[in-house]
Amino acid sequence: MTVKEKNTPQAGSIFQPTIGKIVAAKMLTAKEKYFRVVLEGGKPLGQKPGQFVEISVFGAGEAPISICSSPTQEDSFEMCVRNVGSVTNLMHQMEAGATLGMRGPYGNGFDMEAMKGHDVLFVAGGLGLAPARGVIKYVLDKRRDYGDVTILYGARNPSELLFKEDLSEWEARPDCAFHITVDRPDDAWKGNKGVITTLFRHVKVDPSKTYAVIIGPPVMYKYAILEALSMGIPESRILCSLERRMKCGVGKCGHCQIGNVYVCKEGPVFSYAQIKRLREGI
Amino acid sequence: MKPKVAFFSFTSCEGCQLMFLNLEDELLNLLGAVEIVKFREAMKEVTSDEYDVAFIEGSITTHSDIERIKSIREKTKILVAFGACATIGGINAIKNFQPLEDVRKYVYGERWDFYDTVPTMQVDQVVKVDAAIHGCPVSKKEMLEVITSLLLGKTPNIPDYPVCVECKLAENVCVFDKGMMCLGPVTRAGCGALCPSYGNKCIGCRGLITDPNTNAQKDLLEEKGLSVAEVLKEFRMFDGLSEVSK
Amino acid sequence: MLPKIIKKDDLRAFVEALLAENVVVAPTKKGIKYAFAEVDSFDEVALDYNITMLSPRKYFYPQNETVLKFKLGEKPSAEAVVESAPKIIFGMHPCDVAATWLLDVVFAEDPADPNYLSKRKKAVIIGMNCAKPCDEFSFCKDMKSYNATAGFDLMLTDLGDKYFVEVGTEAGEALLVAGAQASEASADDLKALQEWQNGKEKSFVNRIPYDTKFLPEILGASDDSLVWEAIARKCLSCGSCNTTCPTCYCFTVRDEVASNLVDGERKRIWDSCQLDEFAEVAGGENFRKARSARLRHRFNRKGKWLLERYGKSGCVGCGRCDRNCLVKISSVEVYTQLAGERAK
Amino acid sequence: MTDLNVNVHHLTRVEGHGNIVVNSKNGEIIDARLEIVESPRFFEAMLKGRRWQEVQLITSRICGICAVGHTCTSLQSTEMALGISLSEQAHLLRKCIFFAEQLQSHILHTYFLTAPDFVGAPSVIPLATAAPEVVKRALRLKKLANTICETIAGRHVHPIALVPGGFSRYPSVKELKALKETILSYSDDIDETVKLFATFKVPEYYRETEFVSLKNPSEYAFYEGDIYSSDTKKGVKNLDYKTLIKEKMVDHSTSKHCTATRDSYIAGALARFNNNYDQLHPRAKKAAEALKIKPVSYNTFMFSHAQVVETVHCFEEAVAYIDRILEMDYDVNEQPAEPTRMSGRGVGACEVPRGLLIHDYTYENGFIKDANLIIPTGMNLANMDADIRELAPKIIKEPHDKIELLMEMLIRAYDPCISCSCHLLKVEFV
Ligand SMILES: Cc1cc2nc3c(=O)[nH]c(=O)nc-3n(C[C@H](O)[C@H](O)[C@H](O)COP(=O)(O)OP(=O)(O)OC[C@H]3O[C@@H](n4cnc5c(N)ncnc54)[C@H](O)[C@@H]3O)c2cc1C
Ligand code: SF4
Ligand code: SF4
Ligand code: SF4
Repeated sequence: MTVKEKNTPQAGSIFQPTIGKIVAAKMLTAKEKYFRVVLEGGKPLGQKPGQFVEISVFGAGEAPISICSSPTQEDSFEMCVRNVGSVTNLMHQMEAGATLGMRGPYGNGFDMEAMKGHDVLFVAGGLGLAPARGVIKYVLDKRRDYGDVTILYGARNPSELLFKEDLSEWEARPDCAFHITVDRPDDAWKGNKGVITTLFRHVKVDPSKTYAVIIGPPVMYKYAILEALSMGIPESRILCSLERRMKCGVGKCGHCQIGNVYVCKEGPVFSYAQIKRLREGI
Repeated sequence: MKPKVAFFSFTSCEGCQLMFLNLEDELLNLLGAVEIVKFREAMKEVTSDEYDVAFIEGSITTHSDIERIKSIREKTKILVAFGACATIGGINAIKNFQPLEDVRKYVYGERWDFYDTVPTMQVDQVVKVDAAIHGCPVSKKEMLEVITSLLLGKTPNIPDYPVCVECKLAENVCVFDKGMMCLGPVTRAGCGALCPSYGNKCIGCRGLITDPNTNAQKDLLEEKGLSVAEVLKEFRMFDGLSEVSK
Repeated sequence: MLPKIIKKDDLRAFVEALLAENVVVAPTKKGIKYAFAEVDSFDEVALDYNITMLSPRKYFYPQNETVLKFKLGEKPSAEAVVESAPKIIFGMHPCDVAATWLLDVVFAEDPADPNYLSKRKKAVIIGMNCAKPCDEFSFCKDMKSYNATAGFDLMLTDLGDKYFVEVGTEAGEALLVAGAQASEASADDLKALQEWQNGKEKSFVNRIPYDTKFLPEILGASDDSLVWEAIARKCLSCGSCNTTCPTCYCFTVRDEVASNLVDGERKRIWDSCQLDEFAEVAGGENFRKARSARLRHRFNRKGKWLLERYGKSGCVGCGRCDRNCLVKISSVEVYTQLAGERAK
Repeated sequence: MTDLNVNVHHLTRVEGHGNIVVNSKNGEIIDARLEIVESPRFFEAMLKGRRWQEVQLITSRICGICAVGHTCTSLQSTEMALGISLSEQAHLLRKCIFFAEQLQSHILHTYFLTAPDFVGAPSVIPLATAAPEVVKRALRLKKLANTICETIAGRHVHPIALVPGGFSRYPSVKELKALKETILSYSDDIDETVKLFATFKVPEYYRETEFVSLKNPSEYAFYEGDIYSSDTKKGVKNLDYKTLIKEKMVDHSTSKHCTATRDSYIAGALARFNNNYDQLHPRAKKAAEALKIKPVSYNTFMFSHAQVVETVHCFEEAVAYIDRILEMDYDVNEQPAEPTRMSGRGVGACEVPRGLLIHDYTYENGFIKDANLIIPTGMNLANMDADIRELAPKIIKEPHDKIELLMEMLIRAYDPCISCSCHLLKVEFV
């Protein structure tokens, strides 16, 4: 008597990447490189702002990377990658024409519907601008759907500023307020100096109709959230995108777990109201 | 251009070089991917005096070793410490715990001063090391991981967790359960827990993990009946140069 | 489905009939311990084993599993690997059955993981009820997993001269029909089972001094407990508690490239939240650098979070974590102390 | 006439570090010797104070090529000192893994280190493209030897399961049966190896000398026997090795020279072949015939041919020993035998690939008090020097590079393992 094969689950491994082609690549700073990727057959990625992809460099592994373009740009998506290890190092050696593997988009992303009609205050620190940029671009592309837009951006020093063309564009736009700061200015720097929280004094928001979108290195959250709270923005409208180690992106590998949530699935975007409850949130 | 690879041997048993030759299934592929320009134990010809990668086996134990390793460092782009002798001093560091003069006299008698020796050093105590392949001897798998990584230009995946992890994955009977001692809980994995898999204790040949709880490990060994001196001796078999052996 | 009876003497014939056409894994002796392994004959089966070093999760979720094969080069390509083969798992104890049930839920959560599910779905589980706790480390009664209510295809209970067979699924029933001299269980047999069960209730004791349904609440209030610091001083961070746990499912992923520098495989390998690197991200930030935070994470996961998320306990009380902890960090003690602290 | 200065610095394709020096003036050799420049390693000092269970872990690290040999010799010494007697199955498995080490080392030496000389290649690497099937065969056979070691003791370089009193893990019957099948499937490669070496032209050379090896009435000795000299035609017991073998210091070497009855002797494959020819497996005797080597051979260049003969012998014996184990009442769960005393002296003597190896330990309360090691290459050093002095005048008229090649071939023939000879022992000045 042989065991009857029971139904096999639908194929479709969670590990199967699709192949994408890099159509543009350039260094933004000494450590960050920009990529524009087109999927096979030119399919749109169909992401929500704030989602990420798992990039595969075969032989080195996978790395979760935020999508830094807006879904309104359908023919391709963009990433900004810092060189820190195996996968990212090999990515840095890739130029236009190279192919890489991709899974996703993953994560919850920002609820752009809920944010409609509200003012938005963006607070981006360092590489946090990469995920933030996708949301900013989306809001600016759908400008009429949202209220006042304020962008605060901080970097350690002027040479680490990302997306300089976008920065000048935002600066020039009449329909959004833009403030920038560096911790350690060089001689040519004329703008604000100091950590990002020093920018808050330039900002006036109406807390009753504002969403704060905060993305940056772990240390930044605590202080930026405090500022937002002191402005009177309710906890449920302070949104953060968290970074955790991730090996699968789909809520199985356990690495990104905080309490009973998986950052890759229920996040990476959380409101402060949610984070507060998770002890290791920030 | 194929990368130029050279092998050098210092104070060692040359077992790690033999492990390279023991890559019987992979050797021909590797010889196709790299140009071996110097390998004294296996070849007479020396085709280049500049290397992309130099594999260094053995510890530094004499004044002339120090000069030689420095000159190799100048000639190579990447220097790989190859095996426990090179990465952590290994067996050779046992002699450091006795006065060197006594050691020389015990072994060479009246002619002791004829033999140059300095306290055993691991390679990175003398020159910069770019990558390390652990183990006494190195494991084939890790050797391949490092070599293929160097060829692909990526950082090799070297575990930084204890041997116990691999030992449990192999479903071995823990040697503590058999009344023996084991250094697995503080020793870097990557060997597949080979020694416990063959019924023996982990002797710590791959060196310590980055953040070992050595106090807990010492307590554990003492609780199982070793004296403080014997606990130290366990660590000093291979890890004589590390903090925990002091 | 109606329960059946297999006579003691017929068990050999039953297992041999299974062996004739199937891959059968069963508890076997390994040195001074036990391990599930593929068997070729009934004699290799250690029927009276207490507990295996690893649970049979290794058959659904192998320690080291290839999930992708790829080729490097100008045009890299990659194809996911989902492999499974039918198997009979003979002799699983109720705690391992319960643990498997949790894993079933975890891996089925959207997006479902076919690497696990395909292997799981092709396996038939023949359980073996236990009359007494494995040893002093078991706390399955506290975790309410010492009796299996579901999650098996067949469950055997040793009633002395015969096995009482609960039938959990049709697949299980089919095996019985084809391979065993099984008869219908009579009213007497049911009574005998009830008596056996009464005896079992007595031989299993509670070790945690409160109902573990309060465990999530107790853990929820214990984030700042001193217990975490105290056990952290002893903890080796060796990961043995996780790697031997039947419900742990965290993994890491590694790429390996062959010496021809063209062919490669992506592997998923069991990981442990007690290891230093587990929660480290680029830039050196480690969200659980302190051993105490890692331990708190483990106990919360086992006693609270998985239950909240999946509706099934992350701990089945098999005691493998405590049994394998070289420095005697004990779940039972931790849970007891946490409650004691609160009482103060 | 030009003066000649041959100085082969850091001799290649040998294990360890040595230099050959030949100087002549007006056609007269004024100096010819082998210098050993390997860094001293002080093993005897490292062993002092070590617990009986871990001694073999350290001594294995004397030499990666003869790791099994060092481990077993070390265990023999410990077991003799502490009165531990092996079970029959442990004994047979120890012998079996010895065959694998001979195989591994002889294949490495003959194919990788000496064959290039015979075909005029600088190393085995160009042969990988010129004669890939030969190199692949060598790799296959090397792998076979490693597979045997892995099955029996976990690995070849620093074996794991070899412990005092037996094995920390025994291979299962299933593994042993599979191993036997694997070994048998390489039979053709063994024949091809003999054929290949039969085509090599060996330089003419003759110098009478003494041969020292183990000798055992019941078998071609590797693992145990008396220490036998071809001069005295007598054997001495392990404990009495000093009555036959003397050691002395020389200026040009960090390794000590050994003598027995005369100024120098040969240990290793050639000595074993000459002393124990009668006990070779019939297939090995046939190989000897094909290779045109007969006892007593005084041609040092014949070393590698003797190794090929032994390769055939070990191949056959490995299978025979596995059969013997499979036929006996074999217990995979057997535990290592325990010591019956904690103090005493023991001497282990084995034939490792390069020749006779002696470990001499004195234990006190389970810890080493005194250790003495005599390593095969050390035994051959005096004979190497003598051979250099004998050969140099005969070839002095040859071109410089020919002299260099012949000198290197001569030394390489011995398969010297210089790293392990450089431990040196306590010197007794007589
Ligand atoms: C949701 C999310 C979005 C991200 N977006 C971006 C982005 O837009 N641009 C960008 O440059 N980086 C981003 N990161 C970080 C990026 O994933 C890591 O830098 C990358 O995984 C490192 O991989 P590696 O192979 O290059 O480094 P490795 O060689 O693997 O390791 C280098 C360092 O990275 C850490 N690390 C390893 N794996 C991970 C992981 N899976 N997640 C986080 N850290 C890890 C290691 O602890 C180590 O400190 C994001 C991370 C997350 C979780
Ligand atoms: S690390 Fe061990 S095997 Fe390698 S050379 Fe040193 S002693 Fe030999
Ligand atoms: S045998 Fe050693 S390595 Fe294995 S689990 Fe036990 S302590 Fe850890
Ligand atoms: S088994 Fe014990 S020592 Fe090891 S990580 Fe778990 S709690 Fe710590």
